[in-house]
Amino acid sequence: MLQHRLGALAFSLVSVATFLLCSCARSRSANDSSPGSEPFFTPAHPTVANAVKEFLGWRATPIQPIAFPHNKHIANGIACMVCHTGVSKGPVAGIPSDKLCMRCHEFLASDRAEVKKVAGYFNSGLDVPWQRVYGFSPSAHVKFNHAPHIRAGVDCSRCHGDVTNMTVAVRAVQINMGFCLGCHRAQQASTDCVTCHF
Amino acid sequence: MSSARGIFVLCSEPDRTERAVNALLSAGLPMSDIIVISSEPLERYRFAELKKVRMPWLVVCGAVLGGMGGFLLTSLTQKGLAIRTGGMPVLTLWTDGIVTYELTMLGAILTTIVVFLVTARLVFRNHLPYDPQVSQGKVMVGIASAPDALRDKIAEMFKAIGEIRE
Amino acid sequence: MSHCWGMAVDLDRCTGCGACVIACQAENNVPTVGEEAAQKSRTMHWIRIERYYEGEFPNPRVRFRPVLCQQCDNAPCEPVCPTYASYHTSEGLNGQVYNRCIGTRYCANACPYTVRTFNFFNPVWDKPLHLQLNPEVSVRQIGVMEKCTFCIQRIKASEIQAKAENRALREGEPVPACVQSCPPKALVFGDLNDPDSEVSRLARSPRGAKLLSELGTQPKITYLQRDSWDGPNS
Amino acid sequence: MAQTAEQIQRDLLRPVLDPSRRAKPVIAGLALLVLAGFSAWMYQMYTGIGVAGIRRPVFWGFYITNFVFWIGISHAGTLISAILRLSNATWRRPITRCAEVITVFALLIGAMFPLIHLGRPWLAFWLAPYPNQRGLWPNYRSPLLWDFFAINTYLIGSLIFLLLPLIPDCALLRDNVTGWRNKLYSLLSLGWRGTQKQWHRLEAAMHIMAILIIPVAVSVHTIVSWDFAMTPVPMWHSTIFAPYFVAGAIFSGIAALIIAMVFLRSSLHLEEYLRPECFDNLGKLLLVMSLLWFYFLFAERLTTWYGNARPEIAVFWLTQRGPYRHLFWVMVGCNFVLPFPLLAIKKLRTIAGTFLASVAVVIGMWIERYLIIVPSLSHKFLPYAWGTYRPTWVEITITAATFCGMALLYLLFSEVVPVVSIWELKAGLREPVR
Repeated sequence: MLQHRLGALAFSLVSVATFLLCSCARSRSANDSSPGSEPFFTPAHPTVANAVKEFLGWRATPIQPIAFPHNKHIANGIACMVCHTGVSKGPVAGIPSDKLCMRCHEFLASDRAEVKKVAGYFNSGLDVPWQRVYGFSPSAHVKFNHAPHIRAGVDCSRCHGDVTNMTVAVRAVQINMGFCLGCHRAQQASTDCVTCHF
Repeated sequence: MSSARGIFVLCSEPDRTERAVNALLSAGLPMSDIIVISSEPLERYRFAELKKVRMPWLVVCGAVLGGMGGFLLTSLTQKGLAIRTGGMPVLTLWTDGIVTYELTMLGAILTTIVVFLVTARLVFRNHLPYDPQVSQGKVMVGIASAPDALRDKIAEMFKAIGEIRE
Repeated sequence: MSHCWGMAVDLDRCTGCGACVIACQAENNVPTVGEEAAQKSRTMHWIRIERYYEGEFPNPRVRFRPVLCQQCDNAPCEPVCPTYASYHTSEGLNGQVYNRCIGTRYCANACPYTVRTFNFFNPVWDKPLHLQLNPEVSVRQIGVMEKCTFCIQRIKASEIQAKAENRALREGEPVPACVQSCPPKALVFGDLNDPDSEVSRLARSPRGAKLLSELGTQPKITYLQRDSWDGPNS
Repeated sequence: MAQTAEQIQRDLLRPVLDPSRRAKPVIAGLALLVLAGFSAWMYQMYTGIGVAGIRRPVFWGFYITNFVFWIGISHAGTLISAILRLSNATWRRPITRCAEVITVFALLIGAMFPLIHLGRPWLAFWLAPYPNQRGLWPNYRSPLLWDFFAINTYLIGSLIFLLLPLIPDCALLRDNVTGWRNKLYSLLSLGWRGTQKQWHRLEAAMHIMAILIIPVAVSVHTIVSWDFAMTPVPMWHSTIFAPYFVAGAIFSGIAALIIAMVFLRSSLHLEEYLRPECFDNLGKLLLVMSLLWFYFLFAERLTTWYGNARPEIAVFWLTQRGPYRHLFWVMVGCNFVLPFPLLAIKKLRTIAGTFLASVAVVIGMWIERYLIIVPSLSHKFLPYAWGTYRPTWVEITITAATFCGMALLYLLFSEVVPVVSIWELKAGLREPVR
């Protein structure tokens, strides 16, 4: 019985000690959750919970500031590359600035609520705070480059799903290393680790 | 089934155990049906002699299986990965030998324990009667099931030897 | 044609200025660790300049030797890694895959050149220095081994660019940061598979020698030197 | 000499049925120290491996020293008990279980150290070969992977080797207790009845396990030695390492066994069972291993000195005359100079004598592992990159905690099951005295 009680005591002590240590360490250690507030930058996880989430691959569904309807724009004959201009040139496809939106929407459908939001951002000189939908976690150390994929004729939908039927973009394709490798093997592209990780 | 109950006698010393075994043998029961339960191995007695077990052979089979598993694991996965490292060949037999060796031994060890548990009828429920007095040094002798007539006869013989348990 | 990247280090030209160290630090997001860690010899340089002193007072001499990952063909660091975090790339480099590294530090022990550096803590940059981090290179985290990659990001970028323009890589096209910044041009980088490249020519030079060649690691870096000085007497 | 079976049973069950109250403060104290070590580990996990004293170029320090040391200690048990079982030595009966318990616990502690020392311990499962979406497998060329397989095999094997002969004793306990403990021991005894068939199978299985476990034990420390011998580090890249390590492991293992037996003897009042002749015999074994250890040390040192290769001789003089000289000569004293007379002279080979020698050997063997790892790493090939190593409080706390952990586990074990095999002693009563 005593051993039992000691075990319980040990467990609770360890939990308390760990918690205290963690909280002390957290107050000392850096975090990048609130840019500008900390005097230094580090790739550390801001909290233990954050680290656990990344370890398990849990990502929150992004909530976009504007309910952008991809389907309507594509149906009107606007190709992906009209807005995501970087996709054939370099690593990043890019999200258009609100200037590009306003080029049409200054006159087109300018009475709609969502378009008014864009105009609001534009008039106050701010960028729309779009949330990232895809992308790799920093600890994956993936240096993805869009351009060679576009040049190799990989369709956007291969990795981003059927955006023609989406309003706001959602993570339709689970992109993990197995997904990348499957395609690289099928296309006889390089499967050397340093092709993507460096 | 009432006609197939077992009958056992608790003996207090090895000589009585021998007498009980002899009694059962004289009743025409084969040695293989007679059960002797004790708290220590009674190797020196005739009734403890059992035919040879096939355990070592099964263990060798387990070892071969483990070794084959180990070799296949290393060779197939290295082929599947086909990574070029340090100018060394993809399949490295010297180092695969180590993993193969360890898995051979693991196969043998696991087979030993499984064969032991199965042949000794452990874990899997057995319905043998038992008496805690065995732990105090008594020896239980008897058979697991016997027809009524035979049981009466055995009981008669056991009376002189010790306490009877059914 | 596949490439085999190599380097030549002309010790007769090296002045020990340290430009390569700084360039590497900036290009590859190599963290500075601070005084306390530096005292514990936990500095993180992918390239270092070794200084050895020779001779007594009237005629002292300083020898400089930039040492970086030798990108061995027969690398001791590679076979010991249990997870293939250090492995041989198809272009003959000793790759280090940060995300695969679990931090056994076995490779660093096995490396006879002691050129692997380890992230004992999460690296830290005083703001706003973090804004000058190179986005083409990942920022390594705690518990991960890292080392010179011959600026793999530049090699990859050149290769992608050449492929887009449907041509072969030109001589001197990918240039690692250290080579680019070396004022006396003591460092030369190039393709050892191309017999006409400058680095191949220098690798065949009679002045050339490999570092710790007796270990049979077959480095891809050739050290050039007029007199035959093979290191300090220990 | 214990006379009857009843007496044996009564004496050996007593520590389990009626545990001494004096043990409780000891248990509490040990548990606190283990807790301190655990907290230190958590602190290291949270803050980073940098809180340990390792640095460039000494990337392995106390943790790997402890790893090799504890894996070495684990050779106490299973190997000694297997050899004694196979050779059917009568004096083995009271000590086999004490020895096997050391193996299991020392292995568990030893196997923790590679995890403690990892930079990213939460990814340690990548050492296991399992199919994954990345299409990646572990590197079978890496000695660390051989360790993974060898230690797991040895752990499973020695656990079975410990538990098999425990079954009848658990059945005995089952019949002597009531309540939840009865349920526990019923579970542990796996429905053991004690039929002659079961006894026969048990002995056959133990015989086979004894044969199997010896080559596994040898392979485990061989592979641990290859962690070092496979790398081109001065004084590591040596063919002598495998037998040197195996001999050293058995050496420190026997010493640990003697220490454990001395404590068991006095604390559980087992004077009648762990008799002086057991210590005498183990003392002789320890003497043989001490001589063997010295032989290997001499062979290693002589070939290095004679070869006079520049990187190796630098490490050689570092340990002989340099900053590590004190540790080196303490090691020689502890492993050879002190134990040799204590064990060789019959008058001194008493319980106290063997105990003293064993304590020295355990200390000496820990230093030996430290001296293998640290001086070599600190003086590799390029003098510019030479360095030093100093442990921090984190490493020292964790190291101390593992010794307390070993004592704690042993103490708890001896209160849960009889630490001397009852049925084997009873069977020994019938054996003709040789």
